Amino acid sequence: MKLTRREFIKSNAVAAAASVAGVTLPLSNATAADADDGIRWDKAACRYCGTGCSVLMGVKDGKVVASQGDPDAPVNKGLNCIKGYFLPKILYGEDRLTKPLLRKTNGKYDKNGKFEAVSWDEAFKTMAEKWIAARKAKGPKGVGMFGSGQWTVWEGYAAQKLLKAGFRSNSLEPNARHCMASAVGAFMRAFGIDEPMGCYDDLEHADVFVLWGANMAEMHPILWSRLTDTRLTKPGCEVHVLSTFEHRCYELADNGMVFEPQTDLAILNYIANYIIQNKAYNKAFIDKHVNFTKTPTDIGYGLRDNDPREKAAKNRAKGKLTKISFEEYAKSVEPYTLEYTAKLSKVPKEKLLRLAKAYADPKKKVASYWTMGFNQHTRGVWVNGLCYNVHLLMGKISEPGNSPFSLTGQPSACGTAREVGTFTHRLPADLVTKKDAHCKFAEKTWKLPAGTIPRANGKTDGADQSDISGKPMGPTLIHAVAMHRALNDGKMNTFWVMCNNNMQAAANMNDESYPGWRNPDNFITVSDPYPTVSAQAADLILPTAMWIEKEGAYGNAERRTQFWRQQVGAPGEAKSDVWQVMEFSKYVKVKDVWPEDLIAKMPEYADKTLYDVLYANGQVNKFPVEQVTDSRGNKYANDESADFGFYVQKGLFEEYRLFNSVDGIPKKGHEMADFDAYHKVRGMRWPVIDGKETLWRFREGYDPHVAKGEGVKFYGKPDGKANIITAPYEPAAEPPDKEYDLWLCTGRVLEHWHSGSMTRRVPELYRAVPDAVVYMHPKDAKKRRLRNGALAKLTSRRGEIVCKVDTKGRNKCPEGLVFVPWFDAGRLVNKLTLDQTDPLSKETDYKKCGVKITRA
Amino acid sequence: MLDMKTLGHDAIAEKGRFNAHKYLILRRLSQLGILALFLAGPWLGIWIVKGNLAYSLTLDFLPLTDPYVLLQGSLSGVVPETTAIIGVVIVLLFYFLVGGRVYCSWVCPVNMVTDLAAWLRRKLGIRTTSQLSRSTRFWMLGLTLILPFAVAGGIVWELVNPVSMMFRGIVFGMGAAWVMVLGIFLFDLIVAKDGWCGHICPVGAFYNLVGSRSLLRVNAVQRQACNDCMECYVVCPEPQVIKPALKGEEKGASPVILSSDCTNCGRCIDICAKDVFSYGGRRSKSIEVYKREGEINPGVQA
Amino acid sequence: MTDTERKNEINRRQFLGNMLKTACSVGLVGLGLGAYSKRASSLPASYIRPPGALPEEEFLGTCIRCGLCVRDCPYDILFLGEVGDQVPTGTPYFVARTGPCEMCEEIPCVVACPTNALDHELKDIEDSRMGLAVLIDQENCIAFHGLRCEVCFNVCPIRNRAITLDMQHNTRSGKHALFIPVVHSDACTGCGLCERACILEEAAIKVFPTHLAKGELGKHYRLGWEEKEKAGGALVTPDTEHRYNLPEGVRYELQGEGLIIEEGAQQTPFSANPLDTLNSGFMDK
Amino acid sequence: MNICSLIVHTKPTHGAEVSDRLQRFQGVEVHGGTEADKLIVTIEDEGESISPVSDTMNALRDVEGVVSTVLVYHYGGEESMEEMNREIN
Repeated sequence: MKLTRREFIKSNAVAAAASVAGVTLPLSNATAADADDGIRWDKAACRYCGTGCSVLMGVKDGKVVASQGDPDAPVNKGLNCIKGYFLPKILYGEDRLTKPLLRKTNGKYDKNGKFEAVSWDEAFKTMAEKWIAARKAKGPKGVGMFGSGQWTVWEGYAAQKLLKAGFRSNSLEPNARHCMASAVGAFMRAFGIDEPMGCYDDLEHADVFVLWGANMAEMHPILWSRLTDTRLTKPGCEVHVLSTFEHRCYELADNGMVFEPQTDLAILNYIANYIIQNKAYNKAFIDKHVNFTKTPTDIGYGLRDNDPREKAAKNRAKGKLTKISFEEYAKSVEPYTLEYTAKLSKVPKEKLLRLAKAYADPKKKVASYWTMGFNQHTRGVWVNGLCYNVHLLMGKISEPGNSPFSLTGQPSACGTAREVGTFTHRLPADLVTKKDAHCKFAEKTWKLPAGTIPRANGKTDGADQSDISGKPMGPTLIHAVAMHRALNDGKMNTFWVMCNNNMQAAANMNDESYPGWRNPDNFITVSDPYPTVSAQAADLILPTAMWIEKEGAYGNAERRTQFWRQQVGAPGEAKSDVWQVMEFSKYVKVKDVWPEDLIAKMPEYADKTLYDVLYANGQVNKFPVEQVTDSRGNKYANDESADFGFYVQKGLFEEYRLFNSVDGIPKKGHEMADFDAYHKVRGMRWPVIDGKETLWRFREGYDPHVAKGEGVKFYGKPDGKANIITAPYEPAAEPPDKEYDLWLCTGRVLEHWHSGSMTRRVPELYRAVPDAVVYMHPKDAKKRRLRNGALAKLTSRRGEIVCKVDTKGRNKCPEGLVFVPWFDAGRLVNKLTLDQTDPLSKETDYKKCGVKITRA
Repeated sequence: MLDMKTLGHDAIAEKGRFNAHKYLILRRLSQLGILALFLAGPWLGIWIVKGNLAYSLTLDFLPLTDPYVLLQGSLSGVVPETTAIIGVVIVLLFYFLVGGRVYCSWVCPVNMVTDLAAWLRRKLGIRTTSQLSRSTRFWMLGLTLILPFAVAGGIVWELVNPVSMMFRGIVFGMGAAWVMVLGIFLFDLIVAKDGWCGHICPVGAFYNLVGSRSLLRVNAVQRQACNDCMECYVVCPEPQVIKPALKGEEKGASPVILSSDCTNCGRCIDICAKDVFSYGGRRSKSIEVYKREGEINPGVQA
Repeated sequence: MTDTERKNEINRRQFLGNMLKTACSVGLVGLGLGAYSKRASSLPASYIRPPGALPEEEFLGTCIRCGLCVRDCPYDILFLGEVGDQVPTGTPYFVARTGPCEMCEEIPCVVACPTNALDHELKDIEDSRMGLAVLIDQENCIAFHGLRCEVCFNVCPIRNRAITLDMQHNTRSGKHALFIPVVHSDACTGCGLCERACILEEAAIKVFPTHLAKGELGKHYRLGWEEKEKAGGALVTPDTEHRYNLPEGVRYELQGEGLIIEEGAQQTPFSANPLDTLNSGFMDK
Repeated sequence: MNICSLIVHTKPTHGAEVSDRLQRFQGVEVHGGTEADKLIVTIEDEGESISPVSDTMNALRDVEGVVSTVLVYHYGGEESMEEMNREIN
C-alpha cells in the first residue's frame, strides 16, 4: 500500500494519541477491506417504502452475502427496519421465476391453457401480435400498461416513451394511482408543482407533530424513529395522532384521537375555523402569498356511470376552482364549530381543541404527516388541500419544522411515478398531455413528429379527441381503476403489468379486476420475479430481474434521488423491466402503430421499429458501454448495457434531464444533477442547481428559485401564490348499514411490504407475521360470538374472505370498524373493497366500505 | 424327549390350526385392537379413545386409570383427582375379576416382544437361563413404590418403565424407546427365558397382586387326559404355575391354576392336543371330581 | 447331617444367598434410578410446561403421562418427553421457538388433565405462568442498535403489558430513537410467541422456566418510590419548607430540577441595579 | 504544514454525537474512540487555510459534549503541499 508523507505523519500522530488514550482503533478502510473475506460493499437504496433508507450490500462470488444499514446515510444513519434487515433474502426466494411462461394448449397460445416455458422471442412475438391488433382495433385505449412507483427512474421513463410515443396511447398508469394520486392532485391545485416543500430535517425541527391517517410507526419505521427521538429529547414537543383506529403511533401520542371515518374533512375545517375565529391567522402571509378559492361540491365517488350514487351527484368529477374572498372562505368554515365537529367525528372536544390550539399557536412549529389515510379517500384531493389550508392560514410552511408533508408508500413513488410522470395524463417533469405545448415539447425532445402523443382534454373520462388524421380517438385518458373496467368491458384488450401485484392490490377484485383479466378477448402480461396472484391471473409471465440485479435509481418522499449500481446478476433468463420494455419495442414497427399522415411527417421512420425511434434515436444511445466502477476501483456489471450496446441507464436519464434541467423547458423547479454525480453521493434532494441541493422549497435562502427579497414564492403558480381551497365535509360512499354493519379499513403491517410477494418469502418475516387477521373491538367480536383467535367470515357486497379474529393485537379498532392488512395472498381482502375513487385524483379509497362479520 | 420342531403339531392335528391358536389369535387381536383404538385418533381422526394406558378417556366419557401409576403418584404425596380415582376403581374391578396378569398377556404391548423372543428361543434352540429369581419383580415393585418417597421427582419408575414407554411410544412417538424394547427382546432371547415379564417387570408384579384372588382362572379340568407331552410347560411363560394343578391330583390339589403368576394367556389351552385346560372359575373342579361328586351328590353339578 | 438335612441346608443357604443377591441388585437398580431421576427431572431451560403446570417437583408426582393435554391442544404444540429427550419421559412440554402456546381462551389442555397436574384452578389463560420471557441477548437484539423490529412486542398477546417498549435517545445516530423491549414478569405468561417470532437466527428473547428467569430482591428491601406511591404519600413526616441563599434570578427546586437560572438573568456579570455593583466592592478577588 | 493529534474527552455515551460535530470542522478528522468517549482526533491545516490549527483546537473545546482536549502530537514542517502529498515507499 502506498502512503503519502502526509498520511504517514498523520498515522503516526493518530497512533501516538491512541496509545496515550488507551483506545484501540478500528482498522483503516483500506486494511479492513483487505481483511473482510473479499466481500465487495456498495450502496443501494432500500427496496421498500418511501423513506429511502440507504443500505450497503456485501457481494461475494456474484451473490449478496451480507448487508448493513448505511452508517453514512443521512436518512437512516445505518439503521434499518425489520424488512430492511432481511433485504438480501428477497432476491433468493426459492420460487424465483427464471423463464418466460405462456399459457398454451397443444403448443399454441390458449387463454385457458397451462403455463409453459417459452423463449423471450416467442413471448414478445405473441405479445406484439396481440398489442398491434388491439391498438388497431380499439384505438389508443385498446392497449394499456400498469407500472409502478417501484420502477427505477429510467424504467418508468422508458415505459413512458413506449406507451405515449411508441403506441401513441395515454393508457399508462402506475400503482401510485392507488397511492399518491390524491397528494399529487392537491399539490397541483394548491401549489402548481408536485411534491413536498419540506424535507426529513423537519423531523428534528418541529415542536408539534400531527399524524393524519399515517401509521408512521409501522409504515415509515425509520422516520418514526426520528420523530420519536425528537419527542423524547426536545422539551415541549408534542405528538398528535389521528386515525380511524388506534395503531402503534398512539403509544407515543400526547393527544391520540380516533375519528369516525371521513370526518377528517370536518376536523380540518374546524381547525381553520378556530384559527379564524381566534384571529390567529398570519395576515401578512395570507395577503402576500395566498389566494382563496372554492371547489365544486357533491362530486360523486368515481364509480361506474350507472351507479345510483353517481347519478345523484350534482357536480360529478368536477374540480374547477373559483376565486373567493377571505370572508367567503371564513364563512364556509363557520359551520364547523367545536360542538358540531366533536359530535360528527366522535372525538372528545378537549382533544380537538388541543389540536386546534397547537396549529394556531404562532410560536409552535408544526409538521403534519399523512399517507394513505388522506390519499386513499374519496375526497383525497380535498382533504390534502384542507391540511394545506391550515398551514397556509398560519404561514407555517416551507421552513424548518413548519411543514405539511405527504409521505410516500413506495421507494420511487416520487422519483418514478410522479417525476417521470408515468400517469395517463402526465409527461416528465410535471408536463401534462392535455397541454398541446407540453406535448409538442416532449415530441421535440424525443425527436418525433408533432402530434405523436395523443392530446387529452384533461379529463380521464372526458370527451372524444381527434387523432392527428382527424379520426375520432375517443377519450384518451384512462386511470387505473378505469383500466380494469375497460378490460372487463372488452374495450382494452392488452395489458402489461410491471413491478407490482395489481390483481392483489386493486379494489373490487371479484367484480372488476379478475373478470377483466380473464376476459377471453384480453391478453394480460405480468412481469414479476415471483409467482404472485397477478401472475396467476395472467396469460404471459415475464421473469424479472429485481432491485440490485440492475442499475437503478429511486426518488424518495423528500425529493431525494438515489442511485445504485448493479450488484449481482439475475437468475436464469430473468431480465430487468427496462430491458423488457426496450426489447419488446423491437418487435413493433412504426407503421404497425402509427397512421400514415404521421409517418408522412418523418417518412424515414416508416420501416423502423419502435426501438429505433425511441431508444436508438442518437440521444438515448449516445453514451457508449463503459466499465462501471466505484471510487475504490471495484467493477460492476451492467447487463442492459451489455445487451443493447450502449449505456442504457445513463442515456435514458440524460434524455430525461432534457425535460427538467436545461434551458427553455416549460416548467422549472425539478432540476437534477447529471447522471454521474448521483453515483458519487448518497442521494440529492432536487431541485439541484449548480450541484447544490434544495432542502425547503419556495423560501428565500433555501430555494434558488426564490429571488432575494421575495421571502416566499409559490412559483408553481403564475402569480406565485398558493391556493387555499375550501371544501366541505361530505359523507363516504358506502357507510355501514343494517346488514353490512361495520366499516372495513385495509392497510399494512411493519413486517410485510405491500402484497407480501417479497417479504412473505423471507422465512423469518413470514414466521413473525404469517397471515392477515381481522383486528376488531372485543365487544364487536363478542356480539358475533367470536373471540380472539377464532375464524371469522368477512362479507361485503362484493365478496367474502375468512381470517382469524384479533382483539388484542397491535391495532385497536373502535366499535363499528375493523382493520385487515392486505399483504396476505391467502386472504385477498380486495375481494371485499369497493372500487370507489376520488373523482378528482381517481385514487381508490381502500379505507371505507361496509362489511359484515360472522363465524366461519 | 420333547422335540421343539414338532411343538404344537399334535394340537394342530387334533383340533385344527385355528383351534390350536385360538387364544393366541384372540390375544393378538386384543393387544393390537387396543393399540388401534388409541391410534385411530391421531392417525385417522376417529377419536374413540384418547390418552394411553396410564390414563385414557373413552368416548369423552369413560375414564380408565392405571392404578400402578396413580399409586406411585400418590406415594409422592399427591392427592389424585376424582376422575382419576373413578378410573382406577373401574380398572381394579376389572382385573380383580379377570385376573391381574390378564394385563400382561392381553393388553401389554411388551408381551408381543417377549413372546417373539420366546418363540425365537425355541426355534433357535437357545437354552441359556439366568439365575434371576422370579421374586425379583416383587423387589422391583417394592423399589418403585419406595422411590417416590425417597427421591424428589415423583413418579420415578415412569422415567424408565419400558411397558408404558413402548405403548406411549407407539401412540405418541417413540424417541429412543425402541432401544429399551430391543433390550428386553435381546435379554429374553439370549440371557433369560421369560426374563423380563417373568422375573423383573414390576408392572406385572403389581397386577399379579391385584389379581391374586381373581375369579377367572385356567383349569386343568381334564388333567387325567394329560399325556405328559410337556408342551404346555414349554409354551407357558410362568411354567411353575402348571405343575401343582396338573399333577397335584395325588396330593388332592385343585385342578385350578391358583397361582397369581399365571397370566391367563391360554397358550396351554391352545397347545394341548388333549384339551386338558380350559378357562373356568376360581372354585371349579376337575371333570373327575365333578363326575365323582356328581355320583355322590349329583345336586352339586346342577 | 443327613442328606436331606444337607440338601435343606444347601437350599436354605442358596435361598438366602439368592435373596441377598436379588436384594442387592434391585438396590443397585434403585440407586441408579434415583440418580437418573434427579438428573432427568431437572427440566431443561428450553422445555416449557403447558399452562397451569404445577411446580416441577409436584408436577412430576402428579402428571401420569397420559398425553390427554397433547391430544386436546388445538395447535398441536405439546409433546410428551421421549426416551433420549432431556425432559422426563412421558411428560408434556412445548418448545417456544418452534411451537409456542397460542393462549386459547378455553385452555383445553388444562381441561383435559385428569390429575390436576395442570391446575384446574386456572380459568384465565392470562393468569398462567408457563415461564418468563427474557431478553437474553442485548448485544444481538437489533432493537438495541436502533433497528425498527419490535416483532416480540407486536406479537405479544398481553399487549403492552407483558412487553413494553422503552423509548430512548440513540446517542450513536444522534437523531433516531431506540425502541427497547422490556418484559414484565407480572404480566408475562411465558407463552413463547415472542421467542418464535424473533427474527434473529438464534432468538434474542427466550422463554425460560420462571425459576431460571427471575431474580429476587433481598426480602428486607423496598423500593422507596413504589412504597410511597402505594401509601399515597411520604411514609414519614414531610420536611418543612427549605429556603436557600441564592443570587438574584436564580431559583432552587428541591424536588424538581434543582438549581434554575432564569433566562435572561446573568447575561452580564452585572446586576441590573448599578447600586448592587457599586456596593459589592471590587470584583477581582 | 501542521499536523497534530489530540484526545478529546466527551461526556459519557456522547462519543458518537460529538464525533459528528467535530468532523464538521475543516481539517478535523476523528479516527476512533467513540465507544470509549475518548476521541482520537487529528487536525491539519492545508497551508492556505484561514484558521490555523491552534484556532481549531480552541474551537473544539467549545463544542457541545466535549469535556476536555489533550494535545498529544504535533508536527510542524515547512514542506509544500506538493511534497507532503508525494508518495513515499
